[in-house]
Amino acid sequence: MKLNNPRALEEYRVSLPPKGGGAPVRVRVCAGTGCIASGSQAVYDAFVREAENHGMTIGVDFAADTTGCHGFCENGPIVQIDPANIFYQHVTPDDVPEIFEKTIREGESVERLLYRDAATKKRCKSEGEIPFYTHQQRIVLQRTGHIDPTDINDYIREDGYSGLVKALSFSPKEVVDEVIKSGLRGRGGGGFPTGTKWESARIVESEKKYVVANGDEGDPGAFMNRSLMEGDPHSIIEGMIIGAWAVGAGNGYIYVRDEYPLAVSNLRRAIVEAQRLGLLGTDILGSGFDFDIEITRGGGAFVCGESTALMASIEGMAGVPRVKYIRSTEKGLWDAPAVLNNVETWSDIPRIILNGAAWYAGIGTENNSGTKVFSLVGKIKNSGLVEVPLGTPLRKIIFDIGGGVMNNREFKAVQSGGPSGGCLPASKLDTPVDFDHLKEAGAMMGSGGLIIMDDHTCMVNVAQYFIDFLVGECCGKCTPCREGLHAMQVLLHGLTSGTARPGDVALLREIAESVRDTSLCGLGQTSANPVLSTMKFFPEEYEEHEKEGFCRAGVCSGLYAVSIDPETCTGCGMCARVCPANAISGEKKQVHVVDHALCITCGSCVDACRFNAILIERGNSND
Amino acid sequence: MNGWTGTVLRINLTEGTVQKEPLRTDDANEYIGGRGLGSKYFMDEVDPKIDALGPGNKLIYATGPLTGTMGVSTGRHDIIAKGPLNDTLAASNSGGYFGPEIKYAGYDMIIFEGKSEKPVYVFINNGSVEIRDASHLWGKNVPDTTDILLTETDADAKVSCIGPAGENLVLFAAIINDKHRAAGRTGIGAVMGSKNLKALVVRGTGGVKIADKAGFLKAIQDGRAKIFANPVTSGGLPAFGTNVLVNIINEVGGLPTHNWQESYDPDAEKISGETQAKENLSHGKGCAGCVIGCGRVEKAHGKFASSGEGPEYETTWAFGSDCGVSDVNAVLKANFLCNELGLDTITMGSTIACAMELNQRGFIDSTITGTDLRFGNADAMVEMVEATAYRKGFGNNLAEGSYRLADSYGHAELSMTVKKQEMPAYDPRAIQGIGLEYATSNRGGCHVRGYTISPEVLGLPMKMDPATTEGKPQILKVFQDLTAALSASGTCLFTSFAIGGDDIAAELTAATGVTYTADDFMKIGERIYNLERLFIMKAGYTKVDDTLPPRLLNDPIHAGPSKGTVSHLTEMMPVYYEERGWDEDGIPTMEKLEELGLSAYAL
Amino acid sequence: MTELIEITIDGRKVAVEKGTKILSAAKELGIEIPTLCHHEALPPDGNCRLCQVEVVERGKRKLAVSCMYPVRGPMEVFTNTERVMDARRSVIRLHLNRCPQATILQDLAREYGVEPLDERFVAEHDDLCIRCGRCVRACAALGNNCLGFAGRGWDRTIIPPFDEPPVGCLGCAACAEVCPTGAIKVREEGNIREIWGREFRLVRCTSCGEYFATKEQLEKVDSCGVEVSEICPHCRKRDEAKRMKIS
Amino acid sequence: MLAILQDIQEKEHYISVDVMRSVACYLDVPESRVYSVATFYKALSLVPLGKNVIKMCNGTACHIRGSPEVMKAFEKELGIKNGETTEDGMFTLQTVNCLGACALAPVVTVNGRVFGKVRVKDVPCIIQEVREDETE
Amino acid sequence: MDNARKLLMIAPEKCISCGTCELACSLAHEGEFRPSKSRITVYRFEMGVTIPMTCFQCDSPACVAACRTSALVKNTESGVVTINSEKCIGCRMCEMACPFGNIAYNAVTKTPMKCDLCGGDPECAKYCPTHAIEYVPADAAVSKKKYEFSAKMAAAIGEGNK
Repeated sequence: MKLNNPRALEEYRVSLPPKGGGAPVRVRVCAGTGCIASGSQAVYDAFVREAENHGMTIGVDFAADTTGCHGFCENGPIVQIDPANIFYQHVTPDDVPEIFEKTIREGESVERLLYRDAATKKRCKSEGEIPFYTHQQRIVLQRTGHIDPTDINDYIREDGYSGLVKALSFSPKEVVDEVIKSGLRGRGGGGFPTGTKWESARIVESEKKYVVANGDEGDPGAFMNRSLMEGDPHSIIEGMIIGAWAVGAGNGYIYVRDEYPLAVSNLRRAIVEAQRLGLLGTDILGSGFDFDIEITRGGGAFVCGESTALMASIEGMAGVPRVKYIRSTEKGLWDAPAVLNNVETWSDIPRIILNGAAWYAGIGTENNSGTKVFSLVGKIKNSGLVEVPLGTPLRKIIFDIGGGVMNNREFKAVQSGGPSGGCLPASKLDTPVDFDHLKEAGAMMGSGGLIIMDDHTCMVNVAQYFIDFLVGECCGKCTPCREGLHAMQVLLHGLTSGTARPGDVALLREIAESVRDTSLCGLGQTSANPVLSTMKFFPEEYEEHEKEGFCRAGVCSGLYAVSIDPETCTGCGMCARVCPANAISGEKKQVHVVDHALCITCGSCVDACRFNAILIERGNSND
Repeated sequence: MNGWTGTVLRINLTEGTVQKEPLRTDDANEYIGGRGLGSKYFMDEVDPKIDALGPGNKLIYATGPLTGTMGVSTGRHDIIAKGPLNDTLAASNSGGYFGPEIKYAGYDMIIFEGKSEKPVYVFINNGSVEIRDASHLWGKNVPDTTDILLTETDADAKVSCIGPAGENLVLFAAIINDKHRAAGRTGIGAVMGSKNLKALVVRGTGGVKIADKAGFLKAIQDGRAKIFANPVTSGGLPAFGTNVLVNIINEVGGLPTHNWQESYDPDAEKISGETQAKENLSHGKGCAGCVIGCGRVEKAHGKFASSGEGPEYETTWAFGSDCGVSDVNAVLKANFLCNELGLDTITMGSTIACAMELNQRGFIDSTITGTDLRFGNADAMVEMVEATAYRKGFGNNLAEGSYRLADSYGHAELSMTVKKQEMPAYDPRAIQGIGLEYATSNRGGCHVRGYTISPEVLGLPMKMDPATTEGKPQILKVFQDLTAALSASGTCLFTSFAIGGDDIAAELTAATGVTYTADDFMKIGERIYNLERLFIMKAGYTKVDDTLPPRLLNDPIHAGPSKGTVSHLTEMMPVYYEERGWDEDGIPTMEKLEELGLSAYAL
Repeated sequence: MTELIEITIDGRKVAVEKGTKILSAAKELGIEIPTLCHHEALPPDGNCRLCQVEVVERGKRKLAVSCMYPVRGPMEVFTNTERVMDARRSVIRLHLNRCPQATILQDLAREYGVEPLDERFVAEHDDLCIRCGRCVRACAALGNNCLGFAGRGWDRTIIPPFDEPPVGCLGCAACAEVCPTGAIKVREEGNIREIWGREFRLVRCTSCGEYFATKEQLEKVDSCGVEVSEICPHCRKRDEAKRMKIS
Repeated sequence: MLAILQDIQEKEHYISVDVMRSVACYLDVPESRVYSVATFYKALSLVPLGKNVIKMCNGTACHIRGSPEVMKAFEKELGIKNGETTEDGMFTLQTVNCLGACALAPVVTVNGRVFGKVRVKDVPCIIQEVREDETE
Repeated sequence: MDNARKLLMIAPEKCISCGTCELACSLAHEGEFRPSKSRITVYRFEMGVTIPMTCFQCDSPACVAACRTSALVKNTESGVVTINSEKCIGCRMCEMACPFGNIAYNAVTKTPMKCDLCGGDPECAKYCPTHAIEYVPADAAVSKKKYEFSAKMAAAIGEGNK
């Protein structure tokens, strides 16, 4: 069936049966990658089986859906029951009969499956009560977790493609102006005004133009794009159609990271469905406008997140960046103008058009309008996806939404912006999270990864981790990045292994600065950020590594000694159990001791101790 | 380095070793190169009393800093050795394209030492030097040898080799390069033969750098302008070659005829340059970088049909007037044969002429010579050339040169030689200055050590009366010194008709970056001349040998324009010695030697 | 007529066509900017990072690689500020880590007063390849595409496909000719030329007998619509002279 | 081109030289370009991979939560290093940069199946599980 | 503008084979006297026949056809086949292509060497002592001579290839 005009779409929307076929009970099982990993498929199957056991007719008396990611992955599998609006976490198939008995039959909640707020110790019945959600403002993630991403009708029911209808009633110039007015800035990290980018592509005369969605979420520790592509693929597609209309593009590409197979399959399905309804293809909704989208899978190369590398990859070449003195909006894909935006940016578009630029500009702060999705991970209690208006302070995200540092350790730093970003210390916790303030503070927005580090995180080791990562991911085209990262790697490994020479830290800084100043692409230029930002905020740790061979975080093997604080040790025996070298001994409930002759300074005990009783001291335990 | 390449190649044929050594720059500054520097090296390394055909003699190919440049006709090289004909220090000068090739290969000089056990040739391909077997070439004449070598080495290489004459140690064998250009005099071809060295093949693709490009171009443009404005260098020589002199010298009554019994040849016109230009000339030719083009490519017709390059005026005279031959084709044929077989044409012609006079006077006859050596017998003359090279029959006697030939029959006075080397085609009875040149030339009978013909006959740079002795010792010294320095630079003697020491000094200065004034230049010439003088005196010559055959001193010319004159050598000699700063025994004074920096070589 | 734009480089004015790269514009003024990866015959790549200059455009001052930065409007360029020199120095030093033996880098290091880093940073002491890809681009310019980059990052190398002797190679050695560091080895002995692990039998001049070209080279010339002979250029010239002599 | 190679990789578990040659021929692009692409992307392997590909996530979250220790355990258990394949061709061990399941860090995937919050002690179990699946 | 065109006319009969042209050429182009790197080569044959050989600046040059990087260009105005050595990648295709062997590749300077008419004032003609090489306007007579010569050459080549 093809929808030949906007009215046909509206008629189609109205004609759709209600969600779940109007069944009185609806179960939504999260089928995001996280929850699937935690076994959500089995939970879903159990529900269906159990419903049949209870003699319910699926689709009439009972409906079960799989949805996209709820963003609260750490606590998966997550199940929501409607209309009772109950939110269960850590659900296993074994819990399903009980849920049927108590919740579905009797409308009561199963207490132990409810989220318990660590601060108030209160059980939260619904999503709305969980602090993790209450402090968020979900616009981009509004549908994920609620709709079935494999069903276009779910999307259309929730105003899907209305933005497109409205956009097609505007002239391209008007669409661009609307986006400019909204103040939307690129969600991929650069923060370039989206409307301005569109405008520069729109005014170029060219037979061919392209729009491209960057779904090559390469930053380790970030997965908001994955959730979006898996959970709400149509919003991206709709945004791209609107963008294509605005700039005059006939073809679109969604470049999806190779590691996200579910995102690929959901997007693929979404494209087919959109084509089926005539929302993609020729003469979209009778407007005379032709546009179609293809998916390109990445090949496992971080650098392809860089716009020119990504385009090279789409063109079928190695993903090597080009010098960008001529913008992609003039000469991008196959030398034709191309508008490349992050999938999240595209996803914002339909709502901006539908609700108006003013509405969007009203969210967030001046020059940083709208919301942004972050993936909050690391040593944090509530890992997951967080969407907040720009300008929200870091502290609020980490402590109010994220619940603070895991195991009640001391907060040390938050790494934002992926490998290109930087680490901010506790003193910067009140920084409002937006493009400009993060940059000013010495980090960057990046695609939105926030990695929380506690006091047992060695900042030199973190820098080394990122540099190791970047050495492996550097494309190797330009000299500073290729040779400089390698030199930095040599120096960092020296620091973390205690073989540094005097002056190495200064040399590291010098090389890092030159890599920053002279590299070819954005990735190369920012590749030194992990080093430079940790050096800026934690200079003492570098000093100690170079001069004293000491790692205060107890991470760098051989650069510290451990002992157990008799005051705080509870004698729980956790440390002794995890010690691979059997270097810790002690009676239950008695203070434990470390045998320095046996200790290999692996740090297992440090991580394991929940009472902060393991003390990190200078000197090598092997001495 | 500029001008010079800075490298000297030393090849020991006894040991089969090759050595590259840096050029001694101090010596190079004071002796320039070519004849000067080569002689300096030779003097330092070789005992003047050495046997010229023994392994102790050395053979030095020497170029000048201007060789291979665009200097005014500077394509020349010298070959220095002790000459077997008369034990003088020979610096035999040759043109063609060989000298520049040595430079392009990267060397200023190539010194051959010792003696190879078997016939060999040396192939220098830029930096690489190979001593190769030459048994397949032994016995071959110059063109065949050259062609074979070009095939087996490099088509673009240049070849300098000996013919059968050199192999057979004919005492006046020449070394021939580029098939037609001879380093002829004093018999250095025999030295090469004595070393079992058949040929030197050189391929050079390098370049010669100069210090001051603009200055150099200015200097050569000035020099070239003078050459183009001069009637000899821009008229006579290009049109008729040196044969332009046949008629001119005959007109002054100075063209020795019938072994110098006469000094006027009534048949001279038949062999003159004008005749050759009409009958025989195919093409004019120049050596490398030449702006004059006196070289002749000619054809002989009739029964002497043959072709090749030359003859020069002296050759035309030696095989023509001196032998009483007026068939130009025979003259050409004899000349071509000399080039092919590797013989010095002046000595060859003169020796045959001497034999003819011996025959005329009945001291020898056909039973000895095996042919009718009558003056004017062109066939016999041509036959004798070939016989000499192979030392066949009477040719074996001729191969020793006219002095030993005449002496062997008790009539040394019939050998028209000075210091055992045959005098060329200018009669000192008619042209006084050239007699002094013959008598004092450091390599015996020779015109090219101080070509006084230029002022005495051609009026260049100023006209002097050939019949008088006045001013001749003085002008001779200037010419001798100028010629020595000029050869040392790599410049052709013929440029001196038009340009002088100042011109060449300017070229040298711009090329090398070492400042040479005209005075410096002449002083260098004088230094070279005195060095050579010391060599021959150490080799055994004394003032007694600074003389002319008695015929020239005593017998007045019978007929022709100079009828009745004799050479007034004895008048000029003391003046000359004094002019030179030599004592009355013709020995350079210590004062002079010190002035020239030669005191170390004092007798 | 293409549009001319006047820009200032090191205080001197020059008018260049729109789109001209800064490197070329500077050359017009006789200002030499060092570069390793740039070659006039090949598309610029901007990878060696040596040709950096400072550009002031629309009030913004930034470092830019001059081989790729197009002149599109009025701008001021500085080729020898301290910042530029620092950038060049650091780039030279990093290059030197990879190829301590490359004379061109040693010369640059001397010129710019760069001390190489210590031995910890050098991977292979005799590596001469700076990964500039001039060879790759040269081979592509010839239409052969026998060379390419393989791998990435620190391990990026330039090799023929599959690390096998390249099939389409002409043996012309243009790759070696354009290589700034002499990293590409060509061995020629007798009738064999070896490059990239492939041996070429050389064609023998039918006149002088010298080996002068590969069969593939001659075929390539032939494919340009030019008739070729198996006479070496040297002999061809001599033969031509001979013919002139006859005619 | 990348898509074609990825499909082949999925089917044959590696990209052979012959395959690269045919791809170049099929697409009419130089072999050097195919080779360049094939060696650039980590998703493609030029050597045959094991039947079971174990991918250890080394994203930041996983790294911070101990993935290096888990990796060491895998290496010890299988007797191979990162990037290698066991002699029997059963297992290939790789690290990947973030599987995007950071909340479950450290994460391991085996043939695409995700294992979250993996601890060192879980490693033998995971391998055992795969072996059992294999024998079924 | 054909009137502006000038070309080198070589008269072998006037040539004395001194090679001054080679010297002048190499000095101008290489800064030293080096006949092996001259753009004009003097071939000396028996009987004094000497042919100075240099680029004919062909109307449809094979070298230009073979050049893949436009380092060699036929200048439509002057008629000169010029080299931009900076654009040369050293493939030596031009050298192989020229039917007359008039281009040689200089591996040291990494430049093909061919006659460029010294930018309009050829040194060889300037210094030739006998005017065997002259730089003359390409008027009708000269063109005719050149045309005849080319025709002869073509015929000779045709024969050579048989």
